[in-house]
Amino acid sequence: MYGYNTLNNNDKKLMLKEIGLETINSLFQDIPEPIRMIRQLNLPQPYSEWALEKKLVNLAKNNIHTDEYFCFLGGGYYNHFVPAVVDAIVNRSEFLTSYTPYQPEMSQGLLQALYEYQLLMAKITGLPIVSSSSYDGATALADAALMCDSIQKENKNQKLLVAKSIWPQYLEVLKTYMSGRKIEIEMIDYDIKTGMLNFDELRNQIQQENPVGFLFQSPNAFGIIEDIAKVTNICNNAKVISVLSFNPLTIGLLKTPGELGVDIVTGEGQPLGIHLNAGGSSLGILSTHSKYRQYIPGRLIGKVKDIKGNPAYSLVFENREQHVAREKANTNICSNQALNSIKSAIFLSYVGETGFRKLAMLNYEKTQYLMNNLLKLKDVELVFNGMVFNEFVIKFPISVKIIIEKMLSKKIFAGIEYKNISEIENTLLISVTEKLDKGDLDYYISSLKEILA
Amino acid sequence: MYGYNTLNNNDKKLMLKEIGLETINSLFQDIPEPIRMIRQLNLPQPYSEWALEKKLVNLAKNNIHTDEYFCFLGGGYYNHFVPAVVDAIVNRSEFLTSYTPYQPEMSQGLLQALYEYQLLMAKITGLPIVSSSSYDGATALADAALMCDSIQKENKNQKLLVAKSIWPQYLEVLKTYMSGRKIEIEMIDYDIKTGMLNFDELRNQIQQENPVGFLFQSPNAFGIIEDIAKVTNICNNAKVISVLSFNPLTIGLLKTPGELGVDIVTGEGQPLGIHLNAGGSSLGILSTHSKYRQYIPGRLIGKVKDIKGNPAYSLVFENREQHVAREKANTNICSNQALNSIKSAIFLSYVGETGFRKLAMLNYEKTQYLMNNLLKLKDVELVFNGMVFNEFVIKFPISVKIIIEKMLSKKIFAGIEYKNISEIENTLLISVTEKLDKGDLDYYISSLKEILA
Amino acid sequence: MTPTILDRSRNNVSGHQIFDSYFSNSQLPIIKGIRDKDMKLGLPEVTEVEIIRHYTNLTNDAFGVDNGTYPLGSCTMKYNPKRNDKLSQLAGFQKSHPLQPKKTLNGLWQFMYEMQIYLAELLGMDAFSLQPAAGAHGELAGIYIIQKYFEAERKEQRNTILVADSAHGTNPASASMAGFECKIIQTDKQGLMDIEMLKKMLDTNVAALMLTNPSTLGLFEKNIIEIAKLIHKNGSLLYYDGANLNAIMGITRPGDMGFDIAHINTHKTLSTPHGGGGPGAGPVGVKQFLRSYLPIPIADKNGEIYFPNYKLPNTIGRIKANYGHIDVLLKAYCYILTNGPQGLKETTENAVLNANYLQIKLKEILPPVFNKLCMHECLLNGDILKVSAYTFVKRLIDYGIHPPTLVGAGCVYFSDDLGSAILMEPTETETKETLDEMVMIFRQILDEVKENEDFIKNAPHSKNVSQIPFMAQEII
Amino acid sequence: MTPTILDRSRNNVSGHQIFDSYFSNSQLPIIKGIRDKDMKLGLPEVTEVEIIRHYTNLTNDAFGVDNGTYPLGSCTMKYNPKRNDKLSQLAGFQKSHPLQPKKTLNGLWQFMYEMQIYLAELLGMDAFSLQPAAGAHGELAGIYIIQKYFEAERKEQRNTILVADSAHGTNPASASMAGFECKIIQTDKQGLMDIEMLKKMLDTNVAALMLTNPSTLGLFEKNIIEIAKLIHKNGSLLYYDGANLNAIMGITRPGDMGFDIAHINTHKTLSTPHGGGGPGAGPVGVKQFLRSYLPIPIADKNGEIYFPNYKLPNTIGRIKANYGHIDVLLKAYCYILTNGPQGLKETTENAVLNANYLQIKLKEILPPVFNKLCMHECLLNGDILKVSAYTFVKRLIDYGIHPPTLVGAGCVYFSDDLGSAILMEPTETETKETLDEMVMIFRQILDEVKENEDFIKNAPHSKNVSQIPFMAQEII
Ligand SMILES: Cc1ncc(COP(=O)(O)O)c(C=O)c1O
Ligand SMILES: Cc1ncc(COP(=O)(O)O)c(C=O)c1O
Repeated sequence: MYGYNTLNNNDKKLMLKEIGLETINSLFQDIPEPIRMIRQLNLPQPYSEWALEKKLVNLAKNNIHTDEYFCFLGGGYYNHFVPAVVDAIVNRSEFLTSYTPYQPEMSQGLLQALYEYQLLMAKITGLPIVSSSSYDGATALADAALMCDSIQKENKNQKLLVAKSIWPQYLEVLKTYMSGRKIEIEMIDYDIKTGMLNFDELRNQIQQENPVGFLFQSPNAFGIIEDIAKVTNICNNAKVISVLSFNPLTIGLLKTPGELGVDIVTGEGQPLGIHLNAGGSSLGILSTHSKYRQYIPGRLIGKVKDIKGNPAYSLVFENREQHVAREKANTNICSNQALNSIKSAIFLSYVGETGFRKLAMLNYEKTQYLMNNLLKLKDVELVFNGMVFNEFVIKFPISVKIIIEKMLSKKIFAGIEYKNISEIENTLLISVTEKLDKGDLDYYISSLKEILA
Repeated sequence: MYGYNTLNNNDKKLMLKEIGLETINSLFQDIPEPIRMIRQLNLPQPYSEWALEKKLVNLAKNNIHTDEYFCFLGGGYYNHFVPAVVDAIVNRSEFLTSYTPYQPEMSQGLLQALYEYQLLMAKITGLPIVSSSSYDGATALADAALMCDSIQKENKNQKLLVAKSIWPQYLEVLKTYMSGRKIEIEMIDYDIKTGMLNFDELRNQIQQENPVGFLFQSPNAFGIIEDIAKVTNICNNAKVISVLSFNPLTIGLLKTPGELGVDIVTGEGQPLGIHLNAGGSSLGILSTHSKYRQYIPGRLIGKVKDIKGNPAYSLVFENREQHVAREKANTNICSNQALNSIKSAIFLSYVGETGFRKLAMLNYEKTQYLMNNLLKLKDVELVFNGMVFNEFVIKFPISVKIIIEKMLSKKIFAGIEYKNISEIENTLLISVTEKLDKGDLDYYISSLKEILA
Repeated sequence: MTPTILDRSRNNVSGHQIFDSYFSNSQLPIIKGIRDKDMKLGLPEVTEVEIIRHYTNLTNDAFGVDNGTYPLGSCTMKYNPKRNDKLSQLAGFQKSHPLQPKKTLNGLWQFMYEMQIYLAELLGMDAFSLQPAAGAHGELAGIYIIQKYFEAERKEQRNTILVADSAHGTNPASASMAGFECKIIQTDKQGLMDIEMLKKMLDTNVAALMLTNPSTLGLFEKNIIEIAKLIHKNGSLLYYDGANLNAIMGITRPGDMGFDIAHINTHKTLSTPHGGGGPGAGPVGVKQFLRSYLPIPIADKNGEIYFPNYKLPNTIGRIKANYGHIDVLLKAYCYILTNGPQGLKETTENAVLNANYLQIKLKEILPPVFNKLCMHECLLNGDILKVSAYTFVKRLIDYGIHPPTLVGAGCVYFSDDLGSAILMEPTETETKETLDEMVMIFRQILDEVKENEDFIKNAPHSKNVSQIPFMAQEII
Repeated sequence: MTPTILDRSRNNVSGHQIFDSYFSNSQLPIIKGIRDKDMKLGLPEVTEVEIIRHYTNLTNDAFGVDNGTYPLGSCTMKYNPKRNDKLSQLAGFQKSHPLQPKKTLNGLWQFMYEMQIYLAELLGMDAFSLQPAAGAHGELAGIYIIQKYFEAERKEQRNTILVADSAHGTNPASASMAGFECKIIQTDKQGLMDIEMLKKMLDTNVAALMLTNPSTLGLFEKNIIEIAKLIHKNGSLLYYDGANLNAIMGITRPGDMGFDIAHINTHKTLSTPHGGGGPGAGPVGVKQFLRSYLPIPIADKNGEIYFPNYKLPNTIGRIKANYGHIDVLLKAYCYILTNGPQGLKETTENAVLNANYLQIKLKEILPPVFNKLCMHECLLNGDILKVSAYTFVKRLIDYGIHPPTLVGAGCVYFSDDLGSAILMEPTETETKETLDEMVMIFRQILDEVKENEDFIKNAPHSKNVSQIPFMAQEII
């Protein structure tokens, strides 16, 4: 008798009798003999609850986690704090164990939570339409690229301009997604001094290629904050759709991308109250103008009227989606990151207007502190002189692999190695979050000093 | 502005105005100047959420816990598994953040859960009345002793007979509790061969002392299962109230104490789904005959009728309690272990009739396996030959302190040292739970062998 | 009535996964008292999903602070921060065994040591024990300390404990539980302890006076300095019931008022959740001259080493097993650390502000019993309501507000002339908006009474059961 | 409508505790695009207790498997074991960063490796990637594999993907998202794929056929062996949509049926909670000849060392960042381990038994569309109801049962002649009692229709909102 199965033998007997069968096996009479399994599945025999716990605890022990080592890793995923209120709410089973709210009367609370996500995230993106939701920052960017293709395909070449300075992983995902529709990708280089986009190249390529859109990232893969207004200006002039991938936390300090003229804003929602979980599950943010609403993939929650004329929440605009439009749908997304989008909404409510600014400031200030102090060390140099938010790229006189290794022995995840920034070698992307206090930052500095000595 | 305070400055101003005051300070005008604090409390400055987490994580790291070392410690607290369903339910805030259900209409669900605790626990004690609840196994025993005193004080001497073989901590608590009412405690020795009660002494003392009650424990502090029927027989004949302290898990295998004639059953509920938490909070079980109901301390939940005549749950028999009876109350208990009693009820529902038996059997069998294999080692001997359930006392040829220390270096909590069993030295109480698998038990055996070699 | 979990039982199903492939030889051992295979206990057999649905369903017919306003007087139902719950569940604490070798529990001793110090500072005492399991248990420990002190130090026989008539039931119950005779001091017209009466009752039999300040009437005993002097002059001790500490944090301290012994209910002032009745925790603190009487062990420090100290020469012994409610105390510790000194003081200020605001705003419907400022809770007079206070407040349930404390419906006792008094404690975690809303609802109920008295008399109407009469008789 | 969290915003309050005493110099930096101090975003300002109450309140107007029966066809709303949730939150996983040095994530690689193997065995495939974020994402990965395979290996241009008309919407959407042309194959009278039509459509343009078996009509495509032969003979590939795997675990496997590529929705068959829409996970598996096409990285093993393998020569590249939904996949892993081979098989048996029992018991009210045994879900005909199926099932809400899947209310698409079909999937975690109760409720609603048709047409009556019309227009 196994716990997750609720029928006892007596139940089974009675039920089979009702159905008019003798054996459980005869329920499967439609399955042809040749493809029936004649052996048991070759899987581990069942674990008791405590044996399972032991197994998982031991697996978990074989990872070193960010409460054990000082974490200076970023690259799109950050060791930010996750308020306890977030977990407390999303662990409530009414949300956790429910399906997509296809029955709105039964799910007003869930729909409202998702609607509030859209509301709050729209404040951050500066654009009114927010989907609920894309899988992660990378697929959100790819979703946006497909949107560009759908929106522009009449007038433009099936080409996409993409900044070289987006996360390498994002570029890989983009390439996979574009491969299907045979959309060509052209890369736009960065300025080797500032780390910002090479605007001349951007202007030229836009003219030459007449692409469906331009995709870029800010802060970019080197941590550098781009001049977004300048980008959108160039794009607007050429009627090229501008697509930004951003870190939502930067909006604690910076103007919203919408304000600065971006057409489609995408990003990774992990910094907003979502645990690292080795990189997933996280949250793909996707947001755009009202005019592009029919092109946006994923769920949209809106207000409708019930039969008494009172407002109610519901899934809306479903004719864009696969379950209605089928092969004509914009994308195939069905299950999404609902619970994680609720996490980010709770996070944003929790920090609120002032806390959001404070949090961004703390990240900025701590990053400046670390950066400035590292630059005092002999032979340690910044690779780029653009402005940064919470991470920056450093160049070392010696092998960065050795540095990472030695820092590791001091319980420090020192940063992410860049294999390939133009011709420059031994570069490290170092990230900071609010969780690192002054003592931790000083420990990083003194440890590095020791290693370099 | 601090998170747990909900008033902003504007609110405060408006509210003060309504009250007719100028300053917050004037709210405290009744507090005489000389006793006003003129300095700030000397407490740490506030921690941010992440700094708090770091602080607590670091404190926790300074403990070695039972997922890190193999735990063979018992002595009344056992490293049993806690089903995940238990935590999932008791973390739901409707239960967690509520007060004692003084408003039954608003708390039927909570009252029912507590009522079910009483129902299920009564199955285990074999007695119909279960209080909800005493603080822990030790105070439950002391509560029972006070009950004996109240019930019997007309006919008996203000004396209590107590088995020497109860947990040392329980005896200490008992002494403290009895000191107030000047109830004298006389100890009943154990048989040095079997580890069971010395029945002759018990019979004699009962005759001589005419005590209000006899308190004993089974399995006792040496892990030995007592002949309960024999005890209750002796007590009944002398009209002495028999009070047992038991491990509820043993009832998976054994007859209920109620059946065997015990008058008041007490015990520690920790083995039933409650985490160790370094020994608290846990659960004091207290159960008795219907005839003693008016003497039982603590909450009782029962069924009453609402004004429409329908059944409803409510606190009942409140006239026994301090908030009604005041100085005439049986005891002063008010806050109790409500949530922990619900944990044990969920635990019992979870394991159910068959699982409860299986669990007890597993504990028994694993204990036998370890015991039998240890006895094969040279010079390792049992101290007593009585029957055991999940722990037993071993005698070593060498210092038990050294053994404990060496086992510790092998990541084993080897057991609990007994300082004082008659004249015998170097004894160790070794406990086993279902969580230890054969490999763990064999590791204990081989480690000990190595140390003794 | 919802079926009980026993009603849901079915044969041969179960929620568990209890087995070990190596140990499957389930032959019953031969022990005296063994239960035969066919002797059933009558435990339910249900599957996991049934358990989860059953209890989820039950929680949905319950009400906590997370669900709404809970102004239950004397109970300090403030918000229970989630981070405290979470951090109290760290494996290093949750999964450690109390009888592990001492050196494997360094984090535990350090935490306990710091907590003792913080509480001592907060209450103005010199030493603390974390062992008591609840407020009443702290009282009991305190009473035993008093008893032992007169025995061991003063070699006197003092058998009387004085308590105020407005004292919480646990005060007299604690005293008599420890064998003391309990004498009651009246409240005067102003709601304060009758000092003249106190003077008269002081004799060499009086071991101690137990007092909560502010009192259960929500008023500060402003004569406390004089009271303390009288008590001490009489050679007696002064015990502080700390249940109302939420009214004075950072403003004044029991130690400074002259109290010799004090407990604190962490599940009130320090925000640990009350769990539908418990577990809470009731640490007990003393002035230096009583330190050696504390229950053992207390956490101590030697250089950088923390350890459990069992060597208190006059100790009353243990009051419970092990070290106290560690899981609960951790939450209280987190609460202190996240607030800091200023935050705790603001907590108190806002709690008192909220109570006074509520008192003022309700005064037309429910005039205050004592016409003056209150502390963290206000005592209101239900006499001018057209229906009994008991039924009036039941109607609050329909509006999603927990009724306040009344005689017989809450943990407080009032003398006869306060039979229709209502004790409301909003706490600092209610917003002005929720208070205003509550006031509005009171008004509305008053209107409803006018329109349809019977309807209100039979409230609540929105729950699974109807009104349950006061002290209803049990049925079987 | 309940106020939104924005409606609850007040000035100068907040729930957070965000500060660092050392870094308090909050002068805005000089960056292009800096947001001035007075430029507000419009985020709410609310305190912690308000947040908790707001969202607790919202959860109480939602419905999950823990609240009751949820027979939403095609969604496999089975019980989500709590231990899996708990163990997926262990710090070693929850708090590890994806870009840590590889050797600091040994537990991760080992878990992934074992999970890949278990899934491969369960589905009869040879290799698995855990990267896809959901079922549809697994499909997409599969389609890219197909595309790349024809490009890289077969050097052919094949632009057509065939799907059944009863296929889930994601199937055609995935195909066209990747640039394929999508062609639809009809269902025959018996509810099976029209093989004659399939034969006609097979040409050298056909890259693959996507199929779910059992189909979304709850029927097993018993001609699957022949279908596979036809497909392979045509040089095409066969893709398995694993959403209905709950019907066949341990009984048969897609790999054995002849499928070349398959995904599995862990949030259906493997019990990971669906979270009101996600996150789920959709691992994709392939036969050996396609292993080198899988998205990178996959977990691999070298002797005793586990590591992420990026060296798949034909890889389609990444399909998302990092390694997949680790938190979700851990729950699925726990599910496999607690069930074991026999438990998984029983799961399937009971799921199918429950569905057939329901089909039989409901047959007078709702006759099955295809008059034969069903698999894990049953497709019933709502034509003989006096009211539309849409309104009929709304009444279930009042009885605390989640309505089943209908056209437009669920994730499944039916052709026009199935416009009033109802797809019910009870899953194995419903008891016979809950099924009987559900049948009784259906009967009762039928009676209610007779008595008061309008009442049923306007259901539900117990919720905060009234019935919401089919595909209601948005209002602003
Ligand atoms: C004034 C007062 N004293 C003592 C107590 C008893 O505390 P506990 O319930 O923690 O035992 C209470 C609790 O209601 C109280 O309000
Ligand atoms: C048959 C079928 N295929 C595919 C999917 C899509 O899976 P997901 O929602 O995980 O993307 C579903 C989900 O409803 C389904 O039922």
